[in-house]
Amino acid sequence: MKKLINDPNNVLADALVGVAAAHPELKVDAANRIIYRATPKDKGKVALISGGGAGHEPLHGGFVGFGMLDAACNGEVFTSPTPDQMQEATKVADRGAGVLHIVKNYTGDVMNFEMAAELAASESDIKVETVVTNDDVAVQDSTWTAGRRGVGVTVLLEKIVGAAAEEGRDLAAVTALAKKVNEAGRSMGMALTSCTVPAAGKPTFEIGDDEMEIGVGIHGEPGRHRVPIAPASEIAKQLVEPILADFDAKGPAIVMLNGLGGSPLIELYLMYGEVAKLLEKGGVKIARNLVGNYITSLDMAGCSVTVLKADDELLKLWDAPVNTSGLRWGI
Amino acid sequence: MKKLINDPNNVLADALVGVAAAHPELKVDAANRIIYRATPKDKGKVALISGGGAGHEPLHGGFVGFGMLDAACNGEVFTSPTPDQMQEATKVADRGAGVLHIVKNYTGDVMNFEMAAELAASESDIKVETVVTNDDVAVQDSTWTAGRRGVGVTVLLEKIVGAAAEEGRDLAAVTALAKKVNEAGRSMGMALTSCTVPAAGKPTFEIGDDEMEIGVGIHGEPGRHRVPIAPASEIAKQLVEPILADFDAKGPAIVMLNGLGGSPLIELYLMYGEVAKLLEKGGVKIARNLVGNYITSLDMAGCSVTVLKADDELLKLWDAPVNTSGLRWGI
Amino acid sequence: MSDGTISLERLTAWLGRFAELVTDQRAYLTELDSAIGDADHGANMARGMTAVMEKIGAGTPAGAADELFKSVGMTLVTSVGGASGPLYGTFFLRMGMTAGAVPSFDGGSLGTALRAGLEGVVARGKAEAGDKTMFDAMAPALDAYDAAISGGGTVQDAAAAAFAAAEAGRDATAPLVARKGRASYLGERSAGHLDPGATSTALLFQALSETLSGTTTPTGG
Amino acid sequence: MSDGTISLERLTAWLGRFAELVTDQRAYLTELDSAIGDADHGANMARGMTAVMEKIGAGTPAGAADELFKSVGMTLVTSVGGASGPLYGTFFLRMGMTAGAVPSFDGGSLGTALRAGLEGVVARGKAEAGDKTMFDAMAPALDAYDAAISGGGTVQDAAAAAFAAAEAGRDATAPLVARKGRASYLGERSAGHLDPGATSTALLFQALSETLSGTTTPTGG
Ligand SMILES: Nc1ncnc2c1ncn2[C@@H]1O[C@H](COP(=O)(O)OP(=O)(O)O)[C@@H](O)[C@H]1O
Ligand SMILES: Nc1ncnc2c1ncn2[C@@H]1O[C@H](COP(=O)(O)OP(=O)(O)O)[C@@H](O)[C@H]1O
Ligand SMILES: [Mg+2]
Ligand SMILES: [Mg+2]
Ligand SMILES: [Mg+2]
Ligand SMILES: [Mg+2]
Repeated sequence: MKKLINDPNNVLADALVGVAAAHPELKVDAANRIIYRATPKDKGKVALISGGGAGHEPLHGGFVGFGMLDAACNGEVFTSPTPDQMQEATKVADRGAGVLHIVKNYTGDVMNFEMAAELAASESDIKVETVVTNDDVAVQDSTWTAGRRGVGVTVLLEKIVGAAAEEGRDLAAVTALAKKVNEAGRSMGMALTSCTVPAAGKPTFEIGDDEMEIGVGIHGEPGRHRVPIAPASEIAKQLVEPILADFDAKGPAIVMLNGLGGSPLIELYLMYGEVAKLLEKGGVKIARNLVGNYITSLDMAGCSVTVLKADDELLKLWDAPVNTSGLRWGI
Repeated sequence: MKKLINDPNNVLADALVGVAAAHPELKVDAANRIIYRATPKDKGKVALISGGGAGHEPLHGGFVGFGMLDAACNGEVFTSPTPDQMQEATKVADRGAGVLHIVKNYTGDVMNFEMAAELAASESDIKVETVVTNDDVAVQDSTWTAGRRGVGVTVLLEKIVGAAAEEGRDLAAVTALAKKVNEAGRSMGMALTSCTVPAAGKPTFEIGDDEMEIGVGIHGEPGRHRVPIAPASEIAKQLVEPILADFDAKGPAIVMLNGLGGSPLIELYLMYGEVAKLLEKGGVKIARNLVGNYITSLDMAGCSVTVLKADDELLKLWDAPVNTSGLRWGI
Repeated sequence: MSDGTISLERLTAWLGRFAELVTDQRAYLTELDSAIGDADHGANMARGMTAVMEKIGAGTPAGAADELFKSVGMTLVTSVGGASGPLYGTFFLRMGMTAGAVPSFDGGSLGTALRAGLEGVVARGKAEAGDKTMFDAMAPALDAYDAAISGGGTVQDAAAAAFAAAEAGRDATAPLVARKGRASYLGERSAGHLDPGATSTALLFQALSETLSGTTTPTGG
Repeated sequence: MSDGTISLERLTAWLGRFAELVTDQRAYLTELDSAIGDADHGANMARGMTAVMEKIGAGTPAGAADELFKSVGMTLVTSVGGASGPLYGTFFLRMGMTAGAVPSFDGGSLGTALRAGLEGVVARGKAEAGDKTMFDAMAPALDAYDAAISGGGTVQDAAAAAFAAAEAGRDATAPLVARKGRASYLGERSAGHLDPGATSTALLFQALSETLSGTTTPTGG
């Protein structure tokens, strides 16, 4: 295993030291592994918190700041944080108008956030609502699975709903918007390589030089199927087609071409060119886009495509000022 | 070779298609492989152009926009662009006040930019000045070498000098500032893995699972020496010590912890924590910092440290608004 | 018949042995989780049970079973995360809630507490038989335990039967297609691998059986 | 003595053969550049000479040597980039500038043009003997060429001598520590590898020798 780390079991704690050093505009609670705004938003505004296992950076800590999250809870690599952390983050973030928990749909994340909400209800009078993102079309959403994974749409949701919260919308309205965004988004991912979980010390799966995994999530789990490696134009097809087959994507949309951590930006732009061509052919009018590493899977080489159908309201909220280390504009 | 590409000999052209699709605020001249601002800066202001081989993204195209570059020329992967491209970019960028060519110190880049300046002098009356960056302390600067490589300081220089140009300083002042910035910066890099040049099809160098290269540049060339792989705290030492040994870095500085393309953000933050500790111990007062992938070497895993001594003038220019896809704030 | 009193010390020894087993088999549990999950189950269980042993080793030992198991559950919930944290955490929390402030268990009350733990796991995770989860080792283990006790067996017999049933249940997860947890994302590709959580659950009952068989059970007229 | 006229067709054939050689050995040149450079010399030379052959193949063939070599040089300068683009580009540009509007070369005028090309390379790159660059193949090649001509040899003899000297110069770069170009960054680590540019320069003279030896040179009283 080749990584820029010290003790493989201490990666999160060590990385948070760097986050604290790099970002005076953020506070890092090392004990609770929480990142939150040094300057909280105004009293009376709804707060947003999210959290998840480490290894997806910049998600979520990189999206804490004006216009997006108020706090982020960090679990160990690929391991959901714990209810006490979430409860702490909820208290830190609340400005009297309640807190929205943004949860990616994984059994662990969902159960831990559930327990956190139970704690909040029993131990405090903070109003907590939850949105669970589940946009990954690689997973059949059926009683035969834990449901679709929450992936790329989580990034776009944190931006859009964060803007609505800054506007002063109430918890019910913010929650309703969050659900609307989640329902309007779909994602599909692929991997050229596995990632290596530091504590595991070796790649999560073996894969041949001439193979790739289609339908991967963001935890190094194998995808839905393994196929021969193909040119970018063909890979784009294998990502775009399942999305267009899953919902009617015609009309204006925000599109993200996301890198999984190990693929350089030049490849991501090349993929975006291929993906945009296919989406436009499919009737998608790309109104806004993001190309880069936003929700990653450690050092995995590969990418994912997210298509979020966006009406004027969503576009307006998308364009609103945001000031985080991961996304910044209009500020 | 596992990459998100089509024809390995067409990577740059294909990637530029994606850049054009992703960035309506930029114009892409596909024939000349030039990226420039869709909305040029005001007449009478000095223009900045840079360029180099592809494979270092976001450098340089990602730094075209308000407050930084006016145009960027793209060569094939790791191959300097050609004089005609540079001449074209010079013409496109010039707003009547002359053009600064920002050149990283590599034989190819320097010779091609020299020929471009000769062309500009003979074919046009555009005033052209040149700054050559050479901040890599891994290379002894002697008559026995082509001189130090231009690496990380190039990013910081493009930001700071770009801000000065937006202020309306004249070509002489902008050029003098550029030289001052270059002289105030030092960098040192290391690699855990080689990168793979698409057209070459395999890693540029072989390296064992327990080895790393210290003193690499950004072209996949081996470094100054190969050593056993070490913890992040030790790697930080091997990067920081040569920098502190090379110049008196005491006092305020802008520090960049740069990823080479294949190392995930969580590792870069972890490294920044280690590096910041050592620099502060060495008397460096870190006034500003950047952590992320800014000047890369395709898919190489590794990082570099850049320390730029920064007086109040440089800090003020650093904080000035910038609006590019690679760096954006204050806007 | 044996009175089969199970003291707090013995229960603590059970937890200690479980901590040993998950730490020893950490790499193996992670290996299993690599095949159909995200390669962290070994790290999660080792981290959690290490925290547990630090917690109950520190300060004054618990005075009663409810206190002991509630603190075990809380420690797991707050130190593990992932799916296994809330699930094993709830398992022990419910054991504690049912136990009451008793200084020891006998075969019957231990069975009642374990059953409550299983119900907690189901309440939290909604797993059913055959979903390819820890449930598939835990449920048969408790059925075997209860059968042994109601058949007049000793706690040792019951624990041994539970261990055997847990291992059988674990092995039976191999051919299953997962319907819960991360492994369910793999669909058919999840078949042919043991479930990591079922494997750690088998270790829980191995620890119980080994610890209790260490008890000398006086027989009386 | 032979008149040894070298027609434009023959000079074009030389360029065509050089294009063939760098394309065939593209992977090898890149291999050499991987060891002490950035793994692109093969791609650069192949791209450049392919562009050259397209350029001079298209439209009406050049009417004179100056025209031919200036367009070759310009095409290399605008299609290659890197270090080799300006260097080989300047080499041919200077050949063209010196040649004048002649319809052909003889042994002497070809030598003069080649020498001017070398001077262009030095003016552009400041290389000296032993810096481990293309200069180390080019300079000995031209010395051998001139010696052969002034010794009354045919252009075939001269080209063959140049080729042999270029290969010797190429091989002599192996033990050198580079003082110019990327390889100089490696310091001592650059020793033990052939220089890629010296290797492509040897191919340039191989192409010349092979092409000219194809000429039939009538001998007359
Ligand atoms: N809904 C559920 N009910 C019961 N057990 C579950 C459920 N989901 C997952 N598990 C168990 O959790 C185990 C995985 O635990 P772990 O790897 O520590 O957490 P994560 O899946 O969050 O990485 C699985 O092997 C399975 O036995
Ligand atoms: N200053 C110089 N003078 C002469 N030749 C040089 C000089 N610098 C580099 N070269 C030649 O250029 C070759 C490298 O060419 P190439 O790999 O195409 O360009 P780059 O080094 O920019 O990647 C070297 O092998 C060397 O022979
Ligand atoms: Mg996990
Ligand atoms: Mg090059
Ligand atoms: Mg797991
Ligand atoms: Mg090269």
